[in-house]
Amino acid sequence: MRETLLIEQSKQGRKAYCFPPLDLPKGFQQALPPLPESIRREQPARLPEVSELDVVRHFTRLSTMAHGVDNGMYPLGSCTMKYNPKLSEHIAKMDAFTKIHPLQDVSTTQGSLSIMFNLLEDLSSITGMKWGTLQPCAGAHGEYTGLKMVKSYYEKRGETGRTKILIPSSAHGTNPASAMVNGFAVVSIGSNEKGQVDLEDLEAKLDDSVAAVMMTNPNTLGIFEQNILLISKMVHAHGALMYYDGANMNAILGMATPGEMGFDVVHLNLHKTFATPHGGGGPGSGPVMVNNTLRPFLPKPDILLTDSGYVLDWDGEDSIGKVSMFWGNFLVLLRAYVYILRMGSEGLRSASAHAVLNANYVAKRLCDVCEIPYGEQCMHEFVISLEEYRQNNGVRAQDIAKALIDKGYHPPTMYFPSLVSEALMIEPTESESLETLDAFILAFRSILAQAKEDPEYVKGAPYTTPVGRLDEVKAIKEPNLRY
Amino acid sequence: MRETLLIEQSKQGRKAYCFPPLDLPKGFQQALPPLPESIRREQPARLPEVSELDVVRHFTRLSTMAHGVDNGMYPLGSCTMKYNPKLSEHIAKMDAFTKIHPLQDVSTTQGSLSIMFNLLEDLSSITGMKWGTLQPCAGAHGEYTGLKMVKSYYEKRGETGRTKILIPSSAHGTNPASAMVNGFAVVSIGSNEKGQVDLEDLEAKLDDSVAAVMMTNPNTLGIFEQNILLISKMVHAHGALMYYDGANMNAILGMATPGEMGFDVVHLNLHKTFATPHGGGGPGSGPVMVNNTLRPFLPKPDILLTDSGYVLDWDGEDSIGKVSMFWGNFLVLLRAYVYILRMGSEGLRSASAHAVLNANYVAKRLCDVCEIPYGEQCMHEFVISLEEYRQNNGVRAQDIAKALIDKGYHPPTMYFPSLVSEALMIEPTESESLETLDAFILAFRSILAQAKEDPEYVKGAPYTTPVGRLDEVKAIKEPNLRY
Amino acid sequence: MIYPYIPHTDEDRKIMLEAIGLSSMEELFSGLSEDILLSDSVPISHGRTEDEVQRMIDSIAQRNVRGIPFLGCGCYDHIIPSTVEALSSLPSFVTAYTPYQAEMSQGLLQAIYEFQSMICEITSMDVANASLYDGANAASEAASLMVGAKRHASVVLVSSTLHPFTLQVLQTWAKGTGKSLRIVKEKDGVVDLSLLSSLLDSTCAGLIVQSPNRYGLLESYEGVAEILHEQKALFAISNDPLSLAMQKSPGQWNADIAIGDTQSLGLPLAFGGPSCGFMAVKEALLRKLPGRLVGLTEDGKGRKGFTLTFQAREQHIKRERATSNICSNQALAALMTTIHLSSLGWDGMLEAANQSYAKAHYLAYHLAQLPGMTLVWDKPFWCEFPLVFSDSKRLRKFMQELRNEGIFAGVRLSTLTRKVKDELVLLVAVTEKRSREELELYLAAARRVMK
Amino acid sequence: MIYPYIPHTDEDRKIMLEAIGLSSMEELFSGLSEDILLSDSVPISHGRTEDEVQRMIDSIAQRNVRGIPFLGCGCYDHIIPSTVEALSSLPSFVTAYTPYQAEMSQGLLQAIYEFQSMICEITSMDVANASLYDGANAASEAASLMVGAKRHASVVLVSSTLHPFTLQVLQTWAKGTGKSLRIVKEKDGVVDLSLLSSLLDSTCAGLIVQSPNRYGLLESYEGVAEILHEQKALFAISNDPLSLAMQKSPGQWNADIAIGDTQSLGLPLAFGGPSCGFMAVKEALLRKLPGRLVGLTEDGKGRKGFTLTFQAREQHIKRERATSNICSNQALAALMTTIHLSSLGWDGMLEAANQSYAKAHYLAYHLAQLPGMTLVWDKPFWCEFPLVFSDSKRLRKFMQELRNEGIFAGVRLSTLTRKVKDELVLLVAVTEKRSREELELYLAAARRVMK
Repeated sequence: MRETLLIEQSKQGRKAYCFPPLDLPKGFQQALPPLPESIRREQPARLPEVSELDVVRHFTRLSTMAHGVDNGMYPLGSCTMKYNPKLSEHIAKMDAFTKIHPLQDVSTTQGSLSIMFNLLEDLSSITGMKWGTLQPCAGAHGEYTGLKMVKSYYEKRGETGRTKILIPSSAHGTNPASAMVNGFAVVSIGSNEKGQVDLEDLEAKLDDSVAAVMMTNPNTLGIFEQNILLISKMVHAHGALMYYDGANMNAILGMATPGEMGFDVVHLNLHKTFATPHGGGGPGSGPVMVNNTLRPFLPKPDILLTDSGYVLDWDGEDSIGKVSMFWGNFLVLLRAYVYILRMGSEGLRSASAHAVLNANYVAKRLCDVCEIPYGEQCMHEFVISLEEYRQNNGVRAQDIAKALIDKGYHPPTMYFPSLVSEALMIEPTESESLETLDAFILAFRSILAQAKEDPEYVKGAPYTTPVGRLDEVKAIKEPNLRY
Repeated sequence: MRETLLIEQSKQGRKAYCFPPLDLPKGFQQALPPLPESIRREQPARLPEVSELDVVRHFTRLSTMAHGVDNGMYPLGSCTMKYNPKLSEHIAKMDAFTKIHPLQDVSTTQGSLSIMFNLLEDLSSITGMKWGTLQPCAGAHGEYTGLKMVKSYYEKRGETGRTKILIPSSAHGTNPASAMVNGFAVVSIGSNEKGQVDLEDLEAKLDDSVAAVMMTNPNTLGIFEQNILLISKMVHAHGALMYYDGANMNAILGMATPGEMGFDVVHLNLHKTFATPHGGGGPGSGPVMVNNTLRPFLPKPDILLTDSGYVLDWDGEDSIGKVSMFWGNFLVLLRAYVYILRMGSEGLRSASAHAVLNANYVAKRLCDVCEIPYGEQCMHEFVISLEEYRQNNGVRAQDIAKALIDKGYHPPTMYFPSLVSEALMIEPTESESLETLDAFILAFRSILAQAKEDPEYVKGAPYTTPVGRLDEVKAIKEPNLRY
Repeated sequence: MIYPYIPHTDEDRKIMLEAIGLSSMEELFSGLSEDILLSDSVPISHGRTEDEVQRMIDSIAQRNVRGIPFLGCGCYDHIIPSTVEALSSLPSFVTAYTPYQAEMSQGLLQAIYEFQSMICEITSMDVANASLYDGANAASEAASLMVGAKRHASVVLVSSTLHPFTLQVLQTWAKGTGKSLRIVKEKDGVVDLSLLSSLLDSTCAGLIVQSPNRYGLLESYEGVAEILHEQKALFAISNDPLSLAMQKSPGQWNADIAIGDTQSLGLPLAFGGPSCGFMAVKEALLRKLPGRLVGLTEDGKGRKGFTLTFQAREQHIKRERATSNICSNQALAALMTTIHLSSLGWDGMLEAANQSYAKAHYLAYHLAQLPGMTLVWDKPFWCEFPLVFSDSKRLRKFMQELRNEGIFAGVRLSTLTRKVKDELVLLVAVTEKRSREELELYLAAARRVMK
Repeated sequence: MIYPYIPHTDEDRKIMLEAIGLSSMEELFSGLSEDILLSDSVPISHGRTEDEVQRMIDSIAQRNVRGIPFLGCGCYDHIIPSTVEALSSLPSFVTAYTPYQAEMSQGLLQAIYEFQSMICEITSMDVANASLYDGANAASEAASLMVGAKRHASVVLVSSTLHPFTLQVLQTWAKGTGKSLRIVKEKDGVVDLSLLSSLLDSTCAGLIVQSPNRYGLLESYEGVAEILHEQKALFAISNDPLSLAMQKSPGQWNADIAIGDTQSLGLPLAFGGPSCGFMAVKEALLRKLPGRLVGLTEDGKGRKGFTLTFQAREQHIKRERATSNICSNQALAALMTTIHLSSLGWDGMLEAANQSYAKAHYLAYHLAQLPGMTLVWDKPFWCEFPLVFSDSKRLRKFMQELRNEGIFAGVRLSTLTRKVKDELVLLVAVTEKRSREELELYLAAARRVMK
């Protein structure tokens, strides 16, 4: 099955949509001058001219060439592809939320403001932090915001020499990139044999040029940093701050908080941990939570509860200012709020417990056929190395991943973190049942077996998709990025 | 791809849904007696015990093994598979309509009643009839209702000898069946060489034992009965009534009305002509429209507009009574009303004109490769005969139909009407564009060509579906109708 | 000339007309004589854009007023999981026709097979069809089945406690066909089966009863099947299927036919429609079952697959020899019920039924304490009960006062029967969806009025 | 212990723990020391059922009040075809991640490719990315791009007529990074480009302007690109993309970077988010473009297919050497815009823009006749215009009176800038969605207050 571009289906004069006729007085319409020629556009843009049914069929067919959590297991490590509740989708379509303008008088938006206010309170409890902002639109945007606050904090203190961010080498790419866009230099910290932060290396690199240490805990190997309290103490002792990347928060909900671990600033990914849909890449939401120290630097406006209801507070001279156009991705916040209401305190804790249970179960069931470099005991995800398959059979991690597609599974995250060679990072999430996990394990093992018996077959996968593996070099050498 | 039964995925204790805990006073709960043992059920029913995600994936996957108008062209003759507007679906989900109880005081249901009242008025205009009912839930249900009124009409007049319904041999099976369930005898009328009612045969069979003549016009060959006025005159002259089966109403909207043709009672199929979705077999809606003669016999209650708004009128001693539980399939009526509002008078006329244009175009483009027994000039649909392919190549109409599946088209109606051998009945509807028709024609012609060159291949179709042709004999001999 | 949902451009029309050999759109209708062709457009309004229609509908919608419904009588406000709307809206389900082409409709067919199975499980019967229009039509189809199943039988016994509308639909069914209904009267609010033997004769094809009945009361059918079967008459029981989580099922009463409406299993109120009738029968009646049936079979390669089966029973094959004229059914509503039951499971179904029972009894118990209204019959009920008021002025005031609190207090039986004697009877339905607060709001208002 | 969305039964847990070699769920967290493990549950409420949540949300929703919005300032109430919500809700789109696995994501990738193409067409640029967070962040990404594209440049020129929030986001962007903004002041409500040459020096990476600007006024950029390019500085224009149906596009002004937000193309108001930032650039800047890019290529059999491409630019590969940290974008919102534009076509887009223009001018023309408020600047505008009131008491009364008619009259500029001098400026936005009746209602109320 293939679907042509809609523009290729275009036919002059065909229409999928009509507007009501303009019903202003004739005289006015005739008298109304056009835009001055100097600023007037004359050339049309090439957009499809098709029927409504063409539009419907086009996107319906495209949807059949996509795979989401609703279609099958999606064990994409570090992305937490859990089930996105239908209730949240229903609520996010309510007119009372979709048809509210962000600049209406706050007396008319108390509903939306109360959801934001209460969501922030819940996220505070969950992270063990005191304050926060919902403005950032994604995880990386949260990092940007959090580090910007760190920057402002030191500027305010006059400690302008704090120009470095220490980041474990296994960190997500957004961490160093976010540090960079905020004008920090990035210094990498090594890992020890347990896959955790190398304390000696950390100690060696900690000095008064360090602004913050940015960590994910559990880290990207799915391993909990057991020395975290010690690390926080070391970092704070050097006057630096602790930044928590919430990408892996789904491992510890209700079990532990970044606040108790000593972190000063935390970003969350509502589209991971709080079950809002990923939408094919977004919109997400990346709230940032902080303790008292950083509160003055939070973006504007803050939401306050006053005697006359919720208000937007624009005061706060130390605020870093706005980080997005309005108040954040409200409809994503709404979905996350619905999820938290559903789960409640015990439900969130249970979600993490079962996410960890699932990961450990799969790891255990795979550990005899592939290497798990840092041991199979993990938190909510784990990383395997297929190096032996590469060396013995010429089959790479990518080949195994592609073969999973033919079995109906979305592949795990490939080649990350880079300290594991031929890595696949598997995160089942708590949404998957024992039966689904067993079926996945069976499929995975059968592919590994086939990789030994018939490596060429595996290297040619996938076979069941509309296209096979694509020529990525050609995509760059002969770029075709638009019709 | 195959999906196991959900019951096979069941696991004791797994839950997709929870209710709020019962919060009545403890004392009351303890004192509340259970149902008497003599009427109490003890044995559970075997229902799936699965997670919410299991439910979501199960039905999402099942939907990928189904084909609707949104997926591709659906030229299923006599079923009018036109585009179902997304606007109608949106409106049919509004709480203001879905959360209204049928027995609320009419002062609180003026919105729904006004939609029904206005829809009836529009349908009156469209059919050229004066009065009507929206209670019937489907076309056959409309036939049942209309013929019941015919029966009551004659009983009221004391003409109890009118026990026959004359029906052309090409009629839909529901026509004779509906006559039968109302206690009528069915007499078949022959067709002439033009595929129209044989007037001599009709005249021969008309006498005072005939209650009504039931016709579809255009008839099931897609041919307009040109003698309709004469037929009406003949029938009325014998004191019998004219019944119009609205299955093919999509051919003549705004061009002609059953009323002007002399019909006394008309049923419509909102799910065909008025673009409400077929839903995999229903719910439909089959309003019945009548002239003054039959008005007293309409089902109860009627909707009247009074000075105090819309009311349900239960008077009318000659009424046949109720034909469905409440007022009809309201959400289907609502969708049809939205469609009529969108189209307006000219739009409906245009729909029919283009439905006829499309059918004639496809017929013209196919007539050199297959026989169109009654000539290629047709109304909104036409019937081809593949008899020559059966005789020359051993390929049957069903084989051609199945081969179309592999090309992404839903097959036309097969083996109907029975007076055409190896019949396929093709109804493109106005929704399809020239390009889609051309692609369909190309596919159809290529299959016919292949039927000559490689008949075995065509006889083995389809090849791209989850299952091939199924053993229907086994389905009956070893019935497996439930888990 | 651009109309919605029609893709043709001027150019297209030209090309197509040329291909056909015509020079104008009008010529397409040359088969229609001038005295048939309309000279003028039909008198309905001009077309409107989406935005205009949505605005118009929004304004009409405001004329529907919602309240907290304690209304039942065949249509109940139960909790529906969010999965039901979300999944039943998938376009391949919504925009498909009846799955005549099995190979490209396996998903739809499987969903129907699962529906059939669940109905069988709930009713304890052997085989169920793919749905009928609604509960009332299921009753008339049952009557047809009975009459068709027994030679020379033309009488169907029906309980006077059937839902009034079901009874009306049955009366319509019998009208003019030579078939007739014979009413089995009630006693103390339930069908009086002691009359059965005397009413039953060789002309009787069978009996149709209902529980919960028109008053919401539960009936017992001990020994009824035996009496009927002795006379070769069939026994049909109509139930609210959700009540079958608590009360004995048709199969357990040894009935031959189980009927009802699945509205209480996942369908919104929707002003009464679409709902979804069902029918399940004993295996012996399989070939007499009306409507569509899906079966499991195999393809040439031995792969399991679903298909419509036993189609020879149906009108499109059997025509005037068919025993039912049903063609379209309520497939999408049946799908909603299937999703609903898949989500609830038996535990959920039982919970919904139990909570409805408890809450209805809580309300009934407290209302029964008030002067001016009584629960006349000491019979078991499930989620709906009849309150008899001492005078109609009081009843009217009661309903109005509760209305002022945003509560729809119940349905007057006379609304259904149009009979003066039923004007003092208020039927109050309470589902698991009614919160404690709503119950207390009802009681508080009731106490104010009835003190 | 049953929690929503967790499928595990007691039995499952037992089997799984056994397999792992643990005896309790607690042991799964044995890696967390006691001083980290929470002793108590976190202080948020207990879980609620679907019905309870829906009720709670329904009641919260009532605290949002809707009116007829004449509000704009970056978020507009345009007509959206029904196809947009229906198709963007298809579950395979909604519940997918970024299409890293091209073979199983062709549909998603193709939709993004179509989005990129449409943005290029509308802006007359060469290449567009798969979306950014919003219009304001598109501006800061443009600033980053500029600074990254020119050695030793750290200053970005920005028009004082940028949307106040965009300016604030840019100020945040510059904060603490050694980069800075240099404001190009306005004159008569539009950017004063006569100042450009004097402000431009070798430290300047480029200029960002906006049209329609913060007042709704349209700006002219004749000759600006040439001045900038001479200094190797880049030129970025931010537009409401719908306005580009009428006014010259960034490509036509010879800009290097086109930015903006597609909210006006198919996205609901939604309290301001999600919307969807976009960026398109000249081909030369392709490798400096932030965000994701989809390209068309072939598989081993020569079949065309779509894939994410030029990923080497992105943070997950380039890490601290990346020029942007963006990872998640607004893909589903971009899909909505793609469906919207597919439905409207160019004619529809032009019609929406033209009608907005006409209706805004109709309202402006009649309001300008009234005492106490003026349209200060005689500059072309599109669908939004600034009314300056003579005193703030009058303005407040004006807004309140219109509110009483159900009308949200406009946005006070001071709401955005928090500046006293802007308190008398009311920004009024009129889209094609505002009916004639609504316009007359506005005018009638305005006449009553301002007479």
